[in-house]
Amino acid sequence: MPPLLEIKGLKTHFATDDGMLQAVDGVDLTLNKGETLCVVGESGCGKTVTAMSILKLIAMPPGRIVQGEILFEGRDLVPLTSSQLDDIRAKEIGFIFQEPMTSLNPVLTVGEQVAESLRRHEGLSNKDALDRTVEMFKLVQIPNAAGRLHDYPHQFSGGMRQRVMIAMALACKPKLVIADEPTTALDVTIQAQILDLLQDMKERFGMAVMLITHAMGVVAETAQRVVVMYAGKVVEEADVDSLFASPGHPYTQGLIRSIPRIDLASEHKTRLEAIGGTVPILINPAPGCRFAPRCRHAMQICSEQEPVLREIAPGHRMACHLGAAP
Amino acid sequence: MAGLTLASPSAERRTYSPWRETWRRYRRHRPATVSAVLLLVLILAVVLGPFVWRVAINEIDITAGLQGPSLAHPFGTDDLGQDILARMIYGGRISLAVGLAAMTVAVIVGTLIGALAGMSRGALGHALMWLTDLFLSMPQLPLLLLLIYLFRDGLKAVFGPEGGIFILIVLVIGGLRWMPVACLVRSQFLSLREKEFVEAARALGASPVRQVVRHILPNAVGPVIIAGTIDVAAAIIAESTLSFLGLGFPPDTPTWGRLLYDAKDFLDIGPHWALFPGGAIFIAVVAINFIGDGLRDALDARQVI
Amino acid sequence: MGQYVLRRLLIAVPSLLGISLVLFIVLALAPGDPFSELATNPNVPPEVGAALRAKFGLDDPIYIRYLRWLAAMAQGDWGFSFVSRMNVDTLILQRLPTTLYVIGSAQILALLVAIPVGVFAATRPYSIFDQIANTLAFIGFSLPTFFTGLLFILIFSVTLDWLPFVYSTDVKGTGISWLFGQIRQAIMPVMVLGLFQGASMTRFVRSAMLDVIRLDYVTTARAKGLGQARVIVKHAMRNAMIPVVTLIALQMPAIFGGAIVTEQIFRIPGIGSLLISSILSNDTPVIMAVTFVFACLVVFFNLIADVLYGWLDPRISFR
Amino acid sequence: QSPAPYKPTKRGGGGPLKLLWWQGATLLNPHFATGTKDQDGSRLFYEPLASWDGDGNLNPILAAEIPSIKNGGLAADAKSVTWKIKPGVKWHDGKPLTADDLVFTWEYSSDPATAAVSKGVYGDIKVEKVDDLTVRVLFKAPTPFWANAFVGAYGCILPKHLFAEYKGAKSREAPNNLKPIGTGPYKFVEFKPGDVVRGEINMDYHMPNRPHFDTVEMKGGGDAVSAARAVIQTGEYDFAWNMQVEDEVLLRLEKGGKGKTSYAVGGDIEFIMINFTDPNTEVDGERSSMKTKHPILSDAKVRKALSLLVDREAVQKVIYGRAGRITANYLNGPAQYVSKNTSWEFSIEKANKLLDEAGWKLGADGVREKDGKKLKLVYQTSINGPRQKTQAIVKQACQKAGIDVELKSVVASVFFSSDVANPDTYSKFYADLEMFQIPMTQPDPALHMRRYLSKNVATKENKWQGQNFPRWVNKEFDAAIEQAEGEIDPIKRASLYIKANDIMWQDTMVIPVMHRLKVEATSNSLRPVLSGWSNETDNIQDWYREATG
Amino acid sequence: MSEVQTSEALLRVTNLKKYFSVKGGLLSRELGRIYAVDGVSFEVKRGETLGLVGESGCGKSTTARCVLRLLEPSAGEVMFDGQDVLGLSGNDLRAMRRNMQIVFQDPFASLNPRMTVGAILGEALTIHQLGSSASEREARVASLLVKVGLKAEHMRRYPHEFSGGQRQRIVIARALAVEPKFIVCDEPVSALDVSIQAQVINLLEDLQAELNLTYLFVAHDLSVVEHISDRVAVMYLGRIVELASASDLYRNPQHPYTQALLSAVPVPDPKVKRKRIRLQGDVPSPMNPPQGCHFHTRCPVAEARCRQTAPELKQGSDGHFVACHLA
Ligand SMILES: Nc1ncnc2c1ncn2[C@@H]1O[C@H](COP(=O)(O)OP(=O)(O)OP(=O)(O)O)[C@@H](O)[C@H]1O
Ligand SMILES: Nc1ncnc2c1ncn2[C@@H]1O[C@H](COP(=O)(O)OP(=O)(O)OP(=O)(O)O)[C@@H](O)[C@H]1O
Ligand SMILES: [Mg+2]
Ligand SMILES: [Mg+2]
Repeated sequence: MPPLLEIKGLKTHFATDDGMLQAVDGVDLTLNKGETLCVVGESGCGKTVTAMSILKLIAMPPGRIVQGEILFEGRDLVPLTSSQLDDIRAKEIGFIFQEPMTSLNPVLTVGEQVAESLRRHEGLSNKDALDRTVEMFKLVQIPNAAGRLHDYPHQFSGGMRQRVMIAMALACKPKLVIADEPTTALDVTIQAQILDLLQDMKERFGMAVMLITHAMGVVAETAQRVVVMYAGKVVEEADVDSLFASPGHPYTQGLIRSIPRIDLASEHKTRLEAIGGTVPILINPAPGCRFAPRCRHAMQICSEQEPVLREIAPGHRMACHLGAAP
Repeated sequence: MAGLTLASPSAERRTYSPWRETWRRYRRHRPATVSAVLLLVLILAVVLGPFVWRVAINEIDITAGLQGPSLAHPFGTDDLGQDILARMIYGGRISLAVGLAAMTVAVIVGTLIGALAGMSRGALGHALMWLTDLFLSMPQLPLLLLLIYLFRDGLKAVFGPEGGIFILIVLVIGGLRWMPVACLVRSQFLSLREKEFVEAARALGASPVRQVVRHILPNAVGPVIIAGTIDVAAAIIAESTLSFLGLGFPPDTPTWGRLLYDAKDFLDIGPHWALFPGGAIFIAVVAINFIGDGLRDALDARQVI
Repeated sequence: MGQYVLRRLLIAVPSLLGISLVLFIVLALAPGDPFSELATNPNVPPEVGAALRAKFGLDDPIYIRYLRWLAAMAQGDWGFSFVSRMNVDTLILQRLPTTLYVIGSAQILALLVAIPVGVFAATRPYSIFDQIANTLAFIGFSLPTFFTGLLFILIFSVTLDWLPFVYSTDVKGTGISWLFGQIRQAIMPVMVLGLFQGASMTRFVRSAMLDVIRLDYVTTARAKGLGQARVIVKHAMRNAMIPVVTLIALQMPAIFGGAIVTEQIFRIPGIGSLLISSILSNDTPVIMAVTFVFACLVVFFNLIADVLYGWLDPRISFR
Repeated sequence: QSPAPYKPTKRGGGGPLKLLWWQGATLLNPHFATGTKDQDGSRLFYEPLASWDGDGNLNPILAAEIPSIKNGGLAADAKSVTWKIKPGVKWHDGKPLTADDLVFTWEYSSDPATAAVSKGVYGDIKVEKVDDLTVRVLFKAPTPFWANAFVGAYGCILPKHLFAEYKGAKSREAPNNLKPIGTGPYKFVEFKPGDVVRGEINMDYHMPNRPHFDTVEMKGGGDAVSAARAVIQTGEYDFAWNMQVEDEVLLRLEKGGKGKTSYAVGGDIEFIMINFTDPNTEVDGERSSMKTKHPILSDAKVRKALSLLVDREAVQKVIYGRAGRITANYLNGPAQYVSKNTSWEFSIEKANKLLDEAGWKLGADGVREKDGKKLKLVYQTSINGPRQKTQAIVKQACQKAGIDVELKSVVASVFFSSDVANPDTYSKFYADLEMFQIPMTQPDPALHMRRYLSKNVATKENKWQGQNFPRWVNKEFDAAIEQAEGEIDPIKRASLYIKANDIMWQDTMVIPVMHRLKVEATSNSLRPVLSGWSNETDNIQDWYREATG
Repeated sequence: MSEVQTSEALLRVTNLKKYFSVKGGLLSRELGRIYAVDGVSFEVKRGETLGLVGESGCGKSTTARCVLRLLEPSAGEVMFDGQDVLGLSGNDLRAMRRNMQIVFQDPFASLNPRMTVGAILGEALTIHQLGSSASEREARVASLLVKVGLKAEHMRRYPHEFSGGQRQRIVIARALAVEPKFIVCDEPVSALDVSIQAQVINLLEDLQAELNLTYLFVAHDLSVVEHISDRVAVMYLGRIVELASASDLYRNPQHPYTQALLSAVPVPDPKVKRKRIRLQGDVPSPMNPPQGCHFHTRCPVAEARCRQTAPELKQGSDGHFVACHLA
């Protein structure tokens, strides 16, 4: 059985004033049916661009998928035109965006925004679509669902808006839901609600989830498998337990150790382990490993040769020269 | 001391001050760059023109009336046989000066009022905004006509026939165009004064004047410059429209608008007469608008702040 | 909603008062004499002019005249034209429909040009189409209306002889031929005004669309697989119209200014040409009334813009 | 100039007549008319007893005949005139026209409270009814020019039954101010002030086979050139009024072939007035006061020199063309009043010589000076294309003769206003030279010439309402005019006016520049009847269209 | 509340209130009020770090700004170093400002884009006339830059040439320029990436040790606050609900809100499985906060009295304050 989604060597570049920005520069990942995959990485490392490339939602121009394959149920999406992709969007792959504030159209009622996708993909009449919308609203636990159908987004709180977004993404019962930092803009208590809800929905509909985040805590609590990205590349991929237990890549290690841990609060306070330096610019990056300038263990070879993803343990892959056979 | 060494900012890429950065972006806007050159040429032509083209602007030669372009008269002559090139060089100074001066008036008044309204939270701010709204609803062209009608002779008496009307037209056009600038400056001030860097200055004990002069104004100039360029173009058109309605400069002052007005009845006999000043107005206005457009791209707030 | 409009109207009252005061003072200070035409005629004894001045109270102090004007205005009396010796409101009402017809058609033409072109250009920024549209728009609003007006007359009336350039109030014929005549004679003025407006509007629409298109909710709409056209029309355009409405409202005084010039060129019997002729004949009550009507129209259109704004943007509540 | 005989053989059938007035009529009561545009509009509907033809002769309209000594209409003592009205004339509403209407018109206009512009015509006379169809006009003094009341533009007769209640202070409330009901060839249909006047044929018109046109439309607005275009170039209109446009432009338009220009000779004069008082010295709150003398221009040599510096030929060639005739006379018509004793010349040399003689020496900067004073003059006029060009031409010649001329142009509505508070009016004349046109509204020189009587000087005392703006005082001239005004013998009267004109010329008190003609644009097929002594529509009943254009 | 006061308190805030009026309508009447800070009292001891946590919009930043008088409080008292801050004006206020500085959340908005780093830092010196000559001031600017881990030559650069973390260092340098005793850090690391966040936290800690600084550290991220603070105050809807030493608070949260908050924080360790207290609903609007205890609408254990009376902030064992009827 082929994986639900398989991305091979994806490169998405942006034409900017200063030159080609290699936002995503060789990403490989696979996602199986019913699985939750977390993509983590620093801001700007290309998580969103990777996700958006799947359905060609990036701005083109200036963006362009330069290379790579995106196989969804074995079918390559890259050569498809935007209108061909329209049948897959929302119907097969649902999307939840980061900012619930800005991701809903402020001048349309939330009911309409959910219903229009049902009308488009399920061929429902207006009334049926609205009925289904009410059902979805109930499912995502929006209180007084029927009454709020004709409200506008600004009448909702952040958490409620994100519930609307989830209802919208799940309305057509897609096989895959891509959630791009769905909780970053929310408070912790609301974040917990939304993560719970997502988990709930996943179980109910049996779909696969690709969860993009930069919070290791969220990863630890929700993921089955994790992909760590750095500067447009995948640097490590593993199931969640082995990643936290034995992070291989120096970047992943730094990422895990640089966050203060609340559960260890009772122990004596330790100094945080910071990763020095700053994220590289993705225009004409230097050759070699992109993490090398910040890496504690950087060697000669790191600035010369780009490491490739290799398996270091079953199901655990990493792109680093460290410990590799010379 | 923090036990860290940092890579120098942004690696080895050479970066520039915000103004140079703006200039760099501006130069990439092709039409704007071409327009800047064109405008410069126009300005140089009207400033230096009289030293090169030494024909009197009011030399009448009725035997040579309404001649098309020739070596003796590169832009031809009008019905009295006066050299159109010489007149255009002379009039161009006035037309362009009107545009620039009116813009200056509009920008200064607008910035002052906008800044005051943006900085004061009480009744003054409300009053100023009411005033701005009032002026925005004012029927401008009629008022322009009336004011010019009204004051031209008084000012003429003080500053001479050309100087008086120049001051009047500049003041009136500028005085009726400050409102957009004021609105812009006010909204800039309202947002900038809440910006964290201004608040930081306040926390450091910077006086209100210092906050405005060092922190708010420099960041508000971008949109003002853009509005200013548009004002230059609008003022040039306004002046020519006034001339067209017969209320601009005195008849013997050949501004471009005035030339066009004089030529309008001869459009099919001596098209050159209208074509050159009309073309000059058009080129100046297009060029200025394009420059504004280029500046807008170059100064785009999203990219700088 | 009704309350909201009422409140906006109430806010407009002090503005209109302020405007009327400014206009009145300017007019009162203006030189010239409404009866100057009488003076050039050797047949007319000078006492006639003097008697008329006294009759119309032209020699009273300004504030008395203003208060009198205000009181009359409050009772719906717009004043009396010295030159036509008739009530100003009749004069204006006769001409207002024409002005509104021409300005309205021009505005519709402008919108018809600006919205599709601006939207299309914004969906393909920096494409050939965009650049051509942009350049044309620039040229469009850099050409003064009086100049285009003259050119149009020369080309379409004089050289090609396609269109009449004298605007006639009552067109001969009935039914279709009447309509045809009405449209034919309005083509040039409407084009001159409409294209000038349309040019700057295109720029507004384009930049508003560019701003909106890159917003997250448009991406959301695309992620729903709605199709490009639907995304643009349903999700982007309405939002882009919100700032455009304000900008157009801000342009209103300029639109009326342009109308004055066009009316003058094409002999359109609108209030703009009435204004010019009354300025030239110093018919103060008419000047006052027409400028004031212009101010009212501007305020009125701003009000419409506010209402539209509220309708387009549910975040504005009509409280 | 003799008009072609009237050809149509039946009433109507001429289709529409489309007239273009670049200033539209703003009111339709002829006794309120503020300019010829209003008179022209009213004249479509109202009629006088008689109007002037192109040669300055009377042409009966509502009169049964023109009064003469022979038919007993004119009294021998020249103190009264008796008019007989054509019988059977009906107002448009069907009521008959009677002597009562004439008497009423006189009462209406002469009432100061009516503030009629025709008060000047009717104020000093008396009108009495003789019988239903006869009235007698009585003058206070012998009046050689008797054809003023009930003739021409101010002669239009109002229907008593519609205006009787609106005489005096209530005059502005008359509903028929806007809906004229007259006796004219066209009946009122519609009026939009400043825009359009529309009429339709009056099938009961009192002249046979007239009018020719079924409807008439007088459209207003715009400017003269585009009006000319609409008639001559595109043929949208049949007739356009008062083409004050450079002749060059008209010539060019005529090449289009759809129409042509027509000219009518009257007595309008474009001239430069010379200030005899000092505009730069203020005496008792008044500049250009009679108590002062102009420091430069009171010298006749300088005035002569200035006259020599006006290149009339150039002005005619570039500006007026067919619409202007060069003249040295202030009085240019009718023919019997035109002096042949005058001459003009353009000569910078002679002017230089005269100035040298007058003691003005050329200074280093090319400007003459005398006693440390520069020869500098302010030359004002109203804003108007041809005038500014004339100014430019004069200024250039003056420069060559060492006179520094400062040009000043004032908005017409200010320049010609009677506003006492404004310093720039032509009657205040706070300048050294000023140029404008004085129209001659009737074919008689009396009004035209008496302006310059010493008693008519414009001063602060009479609120500048005197018409003698140059503040010129000449006993000889006064005597000639006064004598002429009481002279009944037409030959002697004419020679007295010629004498007065010659005195003006000898003293160079004005510099006549151009005798201006009325210029009209007409389509090729239209046969209008025009006269330099009347308004364009004064003979509208005789207009027709030739079938083959 | 008298127990809260200790002699070593550098800053003492008593019953601070800040209301924002919402205006609108004709004649801009007051339509309502936002109770942003609704009676907050706390003190910060010399040399300690007091953390202030709470959900978005609960009034943390407003409290911080009122303390610095960047906002005028509606009521209450702020004593700094024995001086009444709210009573100061003119030069006294300016002098006071030398002692208190602020570091903002958004490093991109905190620096004037049109001034060089040197000018930004130099301005602080100029305003307070620190350093007698231009060269002396330049030397001080250089040493400040080095102190925060940048280089002296960065002085001539503009803010847009720096990354977020570097900017935050410049902001800290600016705050340090006037040698303050007390710095308010309003979410100084929230906008930064995790890897950079640690750098800034470490820097702040090092500076505190070296310069004997006192911090009021505002954040919504509990783990960060716990890490850096000596004591932590938890805010909910304009009020402090719990205040205790960091370890005490995390080990032994008393207020149901604090408990829920703590349990909601995801732990970066898949092996740790915790029971989560799920709070229902959203935070009520500060425009019309609920009667009684502000938290009762979401509280899993609320009782009738919670709906009626607002609980006082009462001291429990060793400086652990809670505002709950049930604690
Ligand atoms: N339309 C665009 N034009 C130019 N550059 C772009 C565009 N969209 C994204 N990028 C660049 O691509 C890079 C990757 O961006 P991306 O949004 O994928 O990051 P991310 O990992 O999602 O970060 P975050 O956590 O901040 O959401 C960034 O450097 C960004 O500046
Ligand atoms: N200038 C202001 N005018 C009106 N309301 C304001 C103003 N500043 C803040 N508020 C309101 O006061 C309340 C508290 O705001 P504050 O910024 O203090 O919250 P916060 O705890 O800092 O939140 P965050 O975590 O989002 O920064 C909020 O509801 C906010 O909307
Ligand atoms: Mg992202
Ligand atoms: Mg905050």
